[in-house]
Amino acid sequence: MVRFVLTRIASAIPTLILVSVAVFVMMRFIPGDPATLMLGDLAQPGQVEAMQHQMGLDQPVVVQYLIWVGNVLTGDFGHSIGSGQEVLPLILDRFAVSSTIVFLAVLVASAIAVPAGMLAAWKQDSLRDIAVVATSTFLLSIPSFWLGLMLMLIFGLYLGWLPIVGYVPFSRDFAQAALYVILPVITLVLVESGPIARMARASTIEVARLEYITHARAKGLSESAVMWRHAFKNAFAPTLTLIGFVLGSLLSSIVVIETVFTIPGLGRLLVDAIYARDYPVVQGSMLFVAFIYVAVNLLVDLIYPLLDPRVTA
Amino acid sequence: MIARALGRPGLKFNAIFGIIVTGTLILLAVFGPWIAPYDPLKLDLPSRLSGPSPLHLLGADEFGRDVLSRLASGARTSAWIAFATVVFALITGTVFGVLAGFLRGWVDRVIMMVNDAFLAFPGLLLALGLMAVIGASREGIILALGLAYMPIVVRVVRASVMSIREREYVEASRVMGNSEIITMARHVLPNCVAPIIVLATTMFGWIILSESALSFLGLGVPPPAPSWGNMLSTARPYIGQAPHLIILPGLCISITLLGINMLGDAVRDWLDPKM
Amino acid sequence: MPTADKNTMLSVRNLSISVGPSGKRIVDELSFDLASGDMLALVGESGSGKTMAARSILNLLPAPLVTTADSSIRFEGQELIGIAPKALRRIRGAEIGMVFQEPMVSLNPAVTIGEQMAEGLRLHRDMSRAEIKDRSLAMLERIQIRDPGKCLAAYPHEFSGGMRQRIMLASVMLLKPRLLIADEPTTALDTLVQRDVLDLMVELTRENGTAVLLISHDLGMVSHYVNSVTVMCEGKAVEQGSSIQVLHAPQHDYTRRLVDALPKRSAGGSRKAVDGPPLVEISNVVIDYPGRPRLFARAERKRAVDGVDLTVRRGETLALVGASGSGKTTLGRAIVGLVRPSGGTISFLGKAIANDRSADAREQRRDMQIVFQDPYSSLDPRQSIAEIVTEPLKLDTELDRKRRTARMDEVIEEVGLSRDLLERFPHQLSGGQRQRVAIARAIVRRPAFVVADEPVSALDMTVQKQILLLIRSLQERYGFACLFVSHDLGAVEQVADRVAVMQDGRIVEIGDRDDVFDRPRHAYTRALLDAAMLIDRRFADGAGARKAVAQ
Amino acid sequence: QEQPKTGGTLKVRINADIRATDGLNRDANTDTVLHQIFETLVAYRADLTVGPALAESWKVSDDGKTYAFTLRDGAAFHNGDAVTSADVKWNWDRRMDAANQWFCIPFFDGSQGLKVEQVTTPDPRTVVFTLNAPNALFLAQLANVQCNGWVASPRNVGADGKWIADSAIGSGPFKLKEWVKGQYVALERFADYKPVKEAPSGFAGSREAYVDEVRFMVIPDTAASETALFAGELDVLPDLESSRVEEAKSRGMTVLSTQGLSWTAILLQTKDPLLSNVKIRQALAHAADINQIAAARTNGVAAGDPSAVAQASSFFDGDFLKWPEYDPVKAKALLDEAGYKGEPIKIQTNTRYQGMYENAVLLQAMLTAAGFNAQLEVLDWAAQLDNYLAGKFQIQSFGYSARLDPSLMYGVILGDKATDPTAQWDSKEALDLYTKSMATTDPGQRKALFKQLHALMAKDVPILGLYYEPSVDAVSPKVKGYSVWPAANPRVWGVWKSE
Ligand SMILES: Nc1ncnc2c1ncn2[C@@H]1O[C@H](COP(=O)(O)OP(=O)(O)OP(=O)(O)O)[C@@H](O)[C@H]1O
Ligand SMILES: Nc1ncnc2c1ncn2[C@@H]1O[C@H](COP(=O)(O)OP(=O)(O)OP(=O)(O)O)[C@@H](O)[C@H]1O
Ligand SMILES: [Mg+2]
Ligand SMILES: [Mg+2]
Ligand code: NI
Repeated sequence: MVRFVLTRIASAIPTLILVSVAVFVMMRFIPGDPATLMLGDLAQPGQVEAMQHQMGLDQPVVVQYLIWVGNVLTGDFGHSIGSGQEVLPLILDRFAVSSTIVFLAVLVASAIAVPAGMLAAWKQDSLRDIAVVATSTFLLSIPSFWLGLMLMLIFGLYLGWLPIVGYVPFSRDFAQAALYVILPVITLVLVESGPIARMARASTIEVARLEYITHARAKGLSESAVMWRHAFKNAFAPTLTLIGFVLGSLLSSIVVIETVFTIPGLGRLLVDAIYARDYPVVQGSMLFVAFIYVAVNLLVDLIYPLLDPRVTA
Repeated sequence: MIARALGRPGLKFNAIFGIIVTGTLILLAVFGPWIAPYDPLKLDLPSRLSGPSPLHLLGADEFGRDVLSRLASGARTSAWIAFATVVFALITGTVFGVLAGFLRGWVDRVIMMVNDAFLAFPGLLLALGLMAVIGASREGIILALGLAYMPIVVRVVRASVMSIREREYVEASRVMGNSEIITMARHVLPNCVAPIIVLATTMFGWIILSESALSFLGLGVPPPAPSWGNMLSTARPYIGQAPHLIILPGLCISITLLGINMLGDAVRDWLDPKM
Repeated sequence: MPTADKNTMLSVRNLSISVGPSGKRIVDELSFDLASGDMLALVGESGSGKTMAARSILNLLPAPLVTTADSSIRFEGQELIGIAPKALRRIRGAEIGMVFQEPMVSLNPAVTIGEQMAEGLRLHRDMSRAEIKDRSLAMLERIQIRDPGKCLAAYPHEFSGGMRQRIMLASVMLLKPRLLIADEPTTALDTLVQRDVLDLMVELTRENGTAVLLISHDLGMVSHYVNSVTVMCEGKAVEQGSSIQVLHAPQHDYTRRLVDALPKRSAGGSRKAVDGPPLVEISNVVIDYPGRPRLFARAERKRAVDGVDLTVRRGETLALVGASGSGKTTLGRAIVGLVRPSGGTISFLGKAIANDRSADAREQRRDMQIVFQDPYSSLDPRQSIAEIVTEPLKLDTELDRKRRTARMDEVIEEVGLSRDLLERFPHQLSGGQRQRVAIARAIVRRPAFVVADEPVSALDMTVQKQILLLIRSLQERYGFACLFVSHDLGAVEQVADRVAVMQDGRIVEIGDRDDVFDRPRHAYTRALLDAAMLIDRRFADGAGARKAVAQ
Repeated sequence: QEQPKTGGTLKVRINADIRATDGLNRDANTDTVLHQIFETLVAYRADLTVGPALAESWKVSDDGKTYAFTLRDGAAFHNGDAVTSADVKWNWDRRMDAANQWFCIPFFDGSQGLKVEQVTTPDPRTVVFTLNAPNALFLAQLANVQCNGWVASPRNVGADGKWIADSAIGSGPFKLKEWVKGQYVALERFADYKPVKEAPSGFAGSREAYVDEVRFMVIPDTAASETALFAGELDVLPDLESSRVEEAKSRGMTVLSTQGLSWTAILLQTKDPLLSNVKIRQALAHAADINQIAAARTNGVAAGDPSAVAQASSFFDGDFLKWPEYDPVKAKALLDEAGYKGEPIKIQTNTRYQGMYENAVLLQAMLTAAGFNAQLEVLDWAAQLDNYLAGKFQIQSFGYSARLDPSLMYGVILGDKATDPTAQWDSKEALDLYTKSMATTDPGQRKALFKQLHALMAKDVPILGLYYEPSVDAVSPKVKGYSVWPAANPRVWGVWKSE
């Protein structure tokens, strides 16, 4: 077990190196730099160069990269060019926000969509099934930001039930925090339930065709016992992979929702940093996102054998 | 599926709906410019933000440009981008997926390492970077989205190649004396086609979504050329004043996706030997 | 038509099963009775509806299949068709136990054996945890599972097919049901284990007065264990009666064909014409499978073949028999180059070929072919039969399209396939036809050597016989050599010139067919043969069978 | 007129978090927030003249070379320390230290003419600046909003000589309460604030505050911030898009607007082979209907203004509107004359600033109508800025930051393109006029100089001025006493909330 985890982490190192190099090169490739942006049309002759020198941007890219990697290895991710904040605490701060929303959303979406998909599959072509299939296909077809805007319009603006912008950490005021995350979480839940329900349904149909399900019935088990005790684990295994994928990709694509609802999350941090050419923040958060992606995959791989003992971790 | 409840016979409901929607999309993409009443870029400042009227059937946008014409022209943009991206991602993804899955060993390891790096790399930054390097253009988006979706294709193809290469008919081909390349081309690839086609239809929908999300963040199709996504994003400030500007492109995206998803379902059922 | 008497437990009347309410009939007006403590066999060709008839008793028909309105299934006086779900669940498992045809897929891969065994007991019998565990352990011991304690905590994939089949049986019999339905319960087992399992079943029947409905294609086994037989053909019961009666004096045409198809030793014994030069020489071959990577320990390699020496001469048939998992398939695959030996040499026509992947070696390998154990999975589902059969010919650049077609036609005819199958795809053929396509593909280039891995195990008697005859006749015509891998001694007896017996990766005995069958030297060979004799020989010898029934 | 009352919290939108509290690392949001906490010696009034702030009065010597400022009576820092002339000098020296990279150093070190030779502190309430020569812009530069040349307590700096992170001890009407990064900056009323006598105007005059707390909310998304305003979660939304005025009004918001100082212009690369031809530039000027663009973009709030002198400026009069009139036919004729054969002309723009984008779209349509082959090239803002700094463009849709004096604006566009690629207008004659306009302190003379400059520009067409971005703010109806001014930075003093 320990060995497995260690080798998996070790095998992720080249991936992380590749990502960091790509980010570094790409950021330096894109026209515009932080010094220019900071001074804008107010720049006096020579000031941009002076600032670039101060930021160390006049050195060769390879040297810049090596310095950065050296610092990262000692745990120093540098300081944001824009705000001067330390990058790592900044990232962790923002990640706490994004992950709260993403995990909450994925949890709720799974809790709703997995049973819905399985119940639908259990009685294929029943009214229940049609309802689930139609709903999930429909949800699958709505752009998340559009849905977010519409929800915001209805519940925030017209009905005035929920706050629209901002975020309160759960650690500060639980009730307030809950109010603020409702809309973004609901948006994500609606958008992500579609694929999860469909996956749960498809894999349950696959499993329901198998002989051991019939065999469980032949033992005299009730339908619900057959479903939960025999079908669930087997059907949930592929769904888990999808949920892991959703989790991993959401952490990098949540920026759209964060934009709509003005949530100070990791996605916004990254995008704003890209626009502001805040190199240390971009590099740090990209590395972090890649790391999280690897970690989520590892987690899925570790849980998988519990569901399907044929697969050893 | 739904049709089964609605009482067959004939084609299933989802297939019919999917074909109609996709057909309309293709027609719009091909004949859009002839159908549209105006040039989608023509300004008409007096009509700015006006709702549906005889002059502008579906209203006009913040520059008084005809929304109907822009939607039609946007269909072409969206469809072309989605199509080109799917083709790009499929071809590159299949090549790498087959190589990795069939040859295994270090080829597999290297491809999968790069692939994982791609997967872990937010597509957004990729899009921004490429756009900055290539210049804001459709080609940039196609490349960016293509590179973002390629790793998924690589994974799916590799997985099915790996399961197929263990089948006995592949071994039979080897015993017959066929070289690895012939075995791959004649026995492995054709049997991966089903999952790839299913993935392609699903991806088509994802890409339309991603393009609109990119445009929403200001990284998509460079204006003034309309795409549904950038129409949505530029219309955002007018959500209260001219709701049709935001509802119409949103509806176009949703209906198209619904059609494509249903078509995808139909294709899946059709390719599934057990149904 | 049988009539129900007082101690009838199961009484099936006019059972008809159709695809959908008005579709084609899979089972047509089937009627039979079964008394407690009795055994009834359903026999018949593949696809005749045996399994579906059995499933309908527990109301477990797969989706589009339904029983027709006038069917009736009475169990201890209670009508089972249209019974309320709750009452049905009380009967399932507790009163009627069922063992399914495919042991590989009948156990839930995600649930431990212990849990799957305990489930029924917990549901139907009022027992404490400890009691349940004790009972399970005792049962596992009886079916000869080594280390039953460990077995309870293990998952199905950790067992071989034969073991899984026994575990299935155990989990059903654990509840001591009044009626046991066993669908081909021994297909994955070698003769030795097969006998043990059936003996156990009989024993339980005696102990508990359980009635058994046995489904099998193996007439030898049926004749040995079962009192009454119903023969099915295309959904209809074509003949019913006591097993002795039916099998020894078949009335119906179809039954007669079935019985005639039983393998018998070809007259004349081993052919002497096979003393040619060695074609394939195997010396001291060792084959290891890399084990699963373990979490803490290093991967345990699994030795499948352990130092085998073997020679196959031109034109002869060497049969390789032995227990399931003894390494037969592995050896065959190694010869054609699909598995790399980790030691020893394999030479073909005097040239060492193992571990050689060069184009040269490929060229040479074209002269030897393999017919896989499972023909279905060895045929590309996307190729038509014509494409499959002509594909090997494409490697011959000298052959143009016309000559290829001519060659194909020839081979198709030789294996007895009709020409209108050529445009079909593998899934549109029956098992026997697929097997013949696989053989056609193997011989289309006229190879010098063919490995035939269990070419008949999946087939019913009539088809089996055709295939065996085909191999024999092709061999006479082309003189190719054949390594015939099988666990079916009857089939071996019919086609082999020489026989090699494998046990745990080693060859324990090798010799002329008659020598091995009549004068076995190794204890394992003797045990194998004894077990087979018990079943097959007694049937061949009518008096023995009658004696067995009388007991 | 309602009586001001104290109390309550005012929520004001900023579209990005502030960068720092030291005034060196700055942007527009940072300026806005910090100017509520800190005070410059002098500050702009709403009419763009310079008025008192931390200094209640000042005296200029007859030779125009020394300025003696008297600090406001009772001025104190938020930590209770009195503000002394020594603090002023300390701040000045710190700012002028090259190591701190204050971007306004060139305004005062002689590199652009003006040089502060000496700062002395004869008594605690008097500070004297000595210049190398009389200069019209000295006070204006001291008041420069973007320079953040305010006076902070020396306690903001630690023993290591570095600004203590997030420290903000100023002398303004509000003190920093809490800065939750990425979310909001909260200020609270400084109870001991003693305002000057002069009535509030712009950043100058009395800064008496009424609300207890001000929260600058970081809301990057425009649509979200409007929604928040309409839903009552926000009180002040500065910089409302002009096109959104109707909508805001219809929802009961108070919309305030005034002429602005940010010049919105189309940059023309006069070194480009095509655009170096003055006929083509003139054709461009004839093809663009700047009044229509201004009307469409600002909803009629601002009129077209092709000159570097803003309508809000006291120097402005009708002469500054003289410009090649809108005449597509003439444009076509000029094009033919110049031998234009439909070579493509790229207009660079970005979607970060909606105004720049919309101007580009409108211009493209007009140019196309006049026979140009104009194409849009939409870039990332940072990339466009890079091109601006390097002079890499044919046409660029651009907007200048607010310059509070016409000389400053001319200073930006004038220059030698060989050494300064950001210069748009490379003309010896114009440069001389510009230099004169700075050395002259008499307003009448300066105005005449500006007129000459503009006449030259109308002939040369080195840049196509469109209009000055008006300041349009929307406030919730509960907010009273709020006003807008040309410099656009919101002020939260003098504001109270009703009910
Ligand atoms: N789900 C189904 N839908 C339609 N037809 C089916 C289905 N399942 C089985 N059949 C058909 O029913 C017939 C009887 O099948 P059944 O499994 O009972 O045969 P069997 O006698 O058990 O054969 P075998 O010896 O091969 O097990 C076959 O022709 C089969 O093709
Ligand atoms: N791919 C594999 N990986 C690991 N072990 C394997 C693999 N294939 C076979 N084995 C093991 O090797 C041994 C020999 O298997 P083989 O398939 O040769 O048996 P067999 O004699 O053909 O049996 P059967 O009669 O059941 O077909 C068995 O113990 C089996 O579990
Ligand atoms: Mg069967
Ligand atoms: Mg085998
Ligand atoms: Ni058999």
